[in-house]
Amino acid sequence: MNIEEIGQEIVEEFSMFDDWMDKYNYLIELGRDLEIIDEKYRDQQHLITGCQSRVWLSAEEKEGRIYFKADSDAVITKGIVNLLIRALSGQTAEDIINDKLDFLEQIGLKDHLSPTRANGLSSMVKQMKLYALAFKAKKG
Amino acid sequence: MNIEEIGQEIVEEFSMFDDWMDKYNYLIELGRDLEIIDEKYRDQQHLITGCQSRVWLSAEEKEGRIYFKADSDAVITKGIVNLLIRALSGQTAEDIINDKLDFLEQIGLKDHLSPTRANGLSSMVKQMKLYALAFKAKKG
Amino acid sequence: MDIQNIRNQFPILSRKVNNKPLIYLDNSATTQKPQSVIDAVSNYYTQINSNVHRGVHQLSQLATDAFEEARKSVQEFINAKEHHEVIITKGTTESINMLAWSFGEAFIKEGDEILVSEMEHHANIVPWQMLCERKKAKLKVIAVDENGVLKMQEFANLLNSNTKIVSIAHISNTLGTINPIKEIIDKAHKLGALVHIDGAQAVAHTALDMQELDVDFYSFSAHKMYGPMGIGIFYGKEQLLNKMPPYQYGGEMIDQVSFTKTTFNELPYKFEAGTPNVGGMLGLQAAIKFLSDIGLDQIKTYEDELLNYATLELQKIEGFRMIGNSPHKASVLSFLLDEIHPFDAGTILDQLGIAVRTGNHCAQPIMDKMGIPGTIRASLAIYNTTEEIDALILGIKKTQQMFL
Amino acid sequence: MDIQNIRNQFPILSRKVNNKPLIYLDNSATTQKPQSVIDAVSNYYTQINSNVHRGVHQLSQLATDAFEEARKSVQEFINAKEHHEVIITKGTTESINMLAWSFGEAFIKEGDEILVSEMEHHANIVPWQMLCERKKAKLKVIAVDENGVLKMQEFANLLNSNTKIVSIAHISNTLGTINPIKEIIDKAHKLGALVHIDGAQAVAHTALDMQELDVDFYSFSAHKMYGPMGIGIFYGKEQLLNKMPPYQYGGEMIDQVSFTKTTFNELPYKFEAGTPNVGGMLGLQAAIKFLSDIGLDQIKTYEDELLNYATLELQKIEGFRMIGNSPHKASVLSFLLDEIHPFDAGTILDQLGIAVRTGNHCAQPIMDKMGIPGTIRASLAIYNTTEEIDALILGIKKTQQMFL
Ligand SMILES: Cc1ncc(COP(=O)(O)O)c(C=O)c1O
Ligand SMILES: Cc1ncc(COP(=O)(O)O)c(C=O)c1O
Repeated sequence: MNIEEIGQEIVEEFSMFDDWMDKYNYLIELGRDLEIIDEKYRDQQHLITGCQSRVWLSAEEKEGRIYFKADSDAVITKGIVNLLIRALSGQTAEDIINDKLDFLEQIGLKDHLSPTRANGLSSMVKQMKLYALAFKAKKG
Repeated sequence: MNIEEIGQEIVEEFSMFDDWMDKYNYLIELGRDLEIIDEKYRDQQHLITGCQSRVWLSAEEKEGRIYFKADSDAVITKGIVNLLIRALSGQTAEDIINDKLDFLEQIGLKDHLSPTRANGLSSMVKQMKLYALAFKAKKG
Repeated sequence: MDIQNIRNQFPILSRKVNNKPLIYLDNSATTQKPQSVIDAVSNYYTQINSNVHRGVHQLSQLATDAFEEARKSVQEFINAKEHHEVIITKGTTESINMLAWSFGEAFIKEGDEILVSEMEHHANIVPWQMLCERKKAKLKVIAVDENGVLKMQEFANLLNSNTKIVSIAHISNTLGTINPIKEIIDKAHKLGALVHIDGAQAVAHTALDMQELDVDFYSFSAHKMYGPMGIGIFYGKEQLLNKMPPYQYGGEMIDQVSFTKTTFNELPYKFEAGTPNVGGMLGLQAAIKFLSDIGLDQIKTYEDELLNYATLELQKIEGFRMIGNSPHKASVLSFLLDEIHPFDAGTILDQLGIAVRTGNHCAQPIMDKMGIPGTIRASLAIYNTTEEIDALILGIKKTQQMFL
Repeated sequence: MDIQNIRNQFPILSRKVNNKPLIYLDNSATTQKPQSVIDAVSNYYTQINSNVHRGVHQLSQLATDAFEEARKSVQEFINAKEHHEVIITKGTTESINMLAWSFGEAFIKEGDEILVSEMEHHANIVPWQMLCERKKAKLKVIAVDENGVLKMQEFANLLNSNTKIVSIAHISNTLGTINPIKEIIDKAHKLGALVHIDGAQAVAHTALDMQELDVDFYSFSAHKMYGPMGIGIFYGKEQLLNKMPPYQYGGEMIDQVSFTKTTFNELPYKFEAGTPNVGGMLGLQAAIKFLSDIGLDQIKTYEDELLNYATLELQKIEGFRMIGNSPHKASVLSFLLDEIHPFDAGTILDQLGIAVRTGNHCAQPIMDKMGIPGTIRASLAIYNTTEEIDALILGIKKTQQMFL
């Protein structure tokens, strides 16, 4: 599936919740389910700085696709990280660079990605796109 | 005449004017009539600082009474200086220290004595009272 | 005290966030503003706006008189001896930076010592650190015990004839601790050290008396006492300020300028470079009137009751851990919930309309000392109610349910 | 352009002073504020007031977003490349003090030279004087001719490889001279010197483009461009700002603090210590919208017409002497009347409801150079009219009658 299709899938999942509690409960669940990042990546180098909830991010490229792993010390942040990874991990550099992550707006989480949020997610997305740019540059 | 009596006299003089133009014309006249200060007092030491229109002030004591001379580079300031000298010069230290210069309020010039005015008059009055205090201390 | 009447004066308190009525418990960060403060600022711009000082025309006179009257309101409010001991800044942070720089230039030399405490806000740490670096002086740190109380014995041990200044928060923004500043001032003075008090968290909660305290310098921000942002006060004793060089240059602070020699104006202007924030200052004056009309003693009594109620009730919650348990505390409730990350808790409380602050509250050293990355902080103001505390408690329980 | 419609937006313009309709000609000191600016400030306090940055709750998010949006409005308004090149200060004076200190720490050493001009405001002289004293650098002064025009040949002569920075007013607040800043910037850059422009008097009158100018630093105040007091901008090129140390310490400008090591946040926060003036910043944003809605080019055209009309008519008055006759001039009319002291003239004009400024306009060196103690200054804004110029002329004649 491409990013947009995954996004649609996520939007459908979230359409089941009619109140914010259910939505956040689901995010918490997603946060707990987030694949544990390799301990070696939980270091200063992979830390997205300047935020209240810390986010670590690692990336690698395999056969033209980029695979991300990430972690955070806050569960809700991890939940959103989970969604971002589900959408972006395993996609091509091109797609990652260009995607606008519209699905976040549709499920009412766009706010969490605002650059002024203290959760580090916007810096994480920026970092993901930078990785994609870097991999693309290396290839090209 | 004591300060209060002179003040009353001044208030009567000003009661003749029904508009501000006449009043200021009179002040300008008073400014021009101000007895010229001795050139030797127009120096840094006798200058009241921090104002737009500069004011110079000298004082001397004779037989228990204090005599002021003053000058300014602005004519309206000189006019008001003239009134102040008329009221305060030749009075006793005691009276100078205690007088509230109420007549200025009655002739609508109180504003010009506000400490935030740029004309230096409020500093001049303060300085006059300081002289009076000093002479009194010397005597006492 | 008629709290509903007080609440009605604050237009923002009737708004909703996330479809819930706003419960604003982030007052240590900034307080909300009563209508009278908002109006003081707009009336200024509607009626007498002008640049102050040296202006001959009437608007300038009106603005200058109003501005200087407002300075006198501050003087009276903190019982300073002279109105020119009240220096207008843009906030506590600028006040402390000004002090550290100017005091440093006048009084600090190699080997001198400066005392701060472990519980200080960054704004009362870093300017001193930088000063010490610049002048090769030493920054000494008074430790805090596990309850968040200043170790007064350690203070006494650190204080010596090399100590030039002690700079301590009146009230900690993280722990709520009220420090024994009178005792600190007296002890410091005995050894010839001066004292600066960071009053950012005190000024809305407790009556101040500069002369009785005999404090040398005191700083605070208008925006934490129901006044506007962008305005603050730096109080200093006249004879000290007279010995200190200006911090910024330009405008009213100058007496004479030529390219060969420049001389400076007298107090308070010496420390007020540039066009001052007249509107902000009139807002601060209105805030002072708001506080004085209720009465600082009344405010303290009410807020103490609220704090005691909240402390008692919160501590009944399983998994609740209070950070800061000084017996002398003011309107700050810093806490942790089980293993829940403060950011997560804050996010859920926000969904419930409850505004708390989470994080290190610009006081990282005390967080490090306590071995925690941050806290959830509910901080109270005069318009908060026991009902709001109850809502906070419910919110906390809901939060815990969601994460456990 | 419908000036009446513009005037109607300014509530203060319908007031009287001394029982006469206010004719406000003191715009170089500070401009009046349109209702939209006054409202932007009060709406902020009524609706979203909160401390910005790192807050999890919704008000803090709304305030932060609005604050950062306002920064972007400034970026767009001056066409800066990056929004983090826009540093928020309390005004021009603070901007220049910040620059002089921080640039000085990073780039100035003994023997270096700094260039300013004779027509500068004190705020653009004294910070450099003090820097030169501190670092044993040299302050060189570009002279001005009898018309108030910068001697460009002298500028070229003074400029050399020791020149580290040139700091010049875009528009003189005393003479109205518009300096050829593009030429100055290009010439300075050729010799490796950087350029700061004091834009306090330019920003309300002429369109700005940081990238086209290729200027290194630019400063201005909100209150001189229809915005509130207590807020200003310091623009700097990213790669330069990155090399410069912070000026004040505390709050958002800090990344990590411990008593052994402190690190600083990135741009723009590195230069923004303490709680920022969010309300003021939203007021500035509204002022920018006010200016942009009319259009800077329209404004310039209108104000130029007004200036030309005033210049022509005023010079017909016997005994009138214009101070500042540059062929490139903006909306400032500085003058003397016969031997009348400016203070006397200002007092009489004030009685007529006409607000002008008198004195040395914080630019004593140029007054000394011209051999005068001060001037009477009428400075124009977008809401002034030819009728007001006519009233000024009548007022001047009445004044002359009274003193002659
Ligand atoms: C104890 C303390 N000191 C200093 C400050 C800094 O105040 P401001 O940000 O208003 O400059 C604060 C506010 O956060 C504080 O709580
Ligand atoms: C040319 C110039 N520079 C600097 C300033 C200082 O501006 P502010 O007082 O807003 O800091 C002014 C204002 O008087 C000015 O006209």
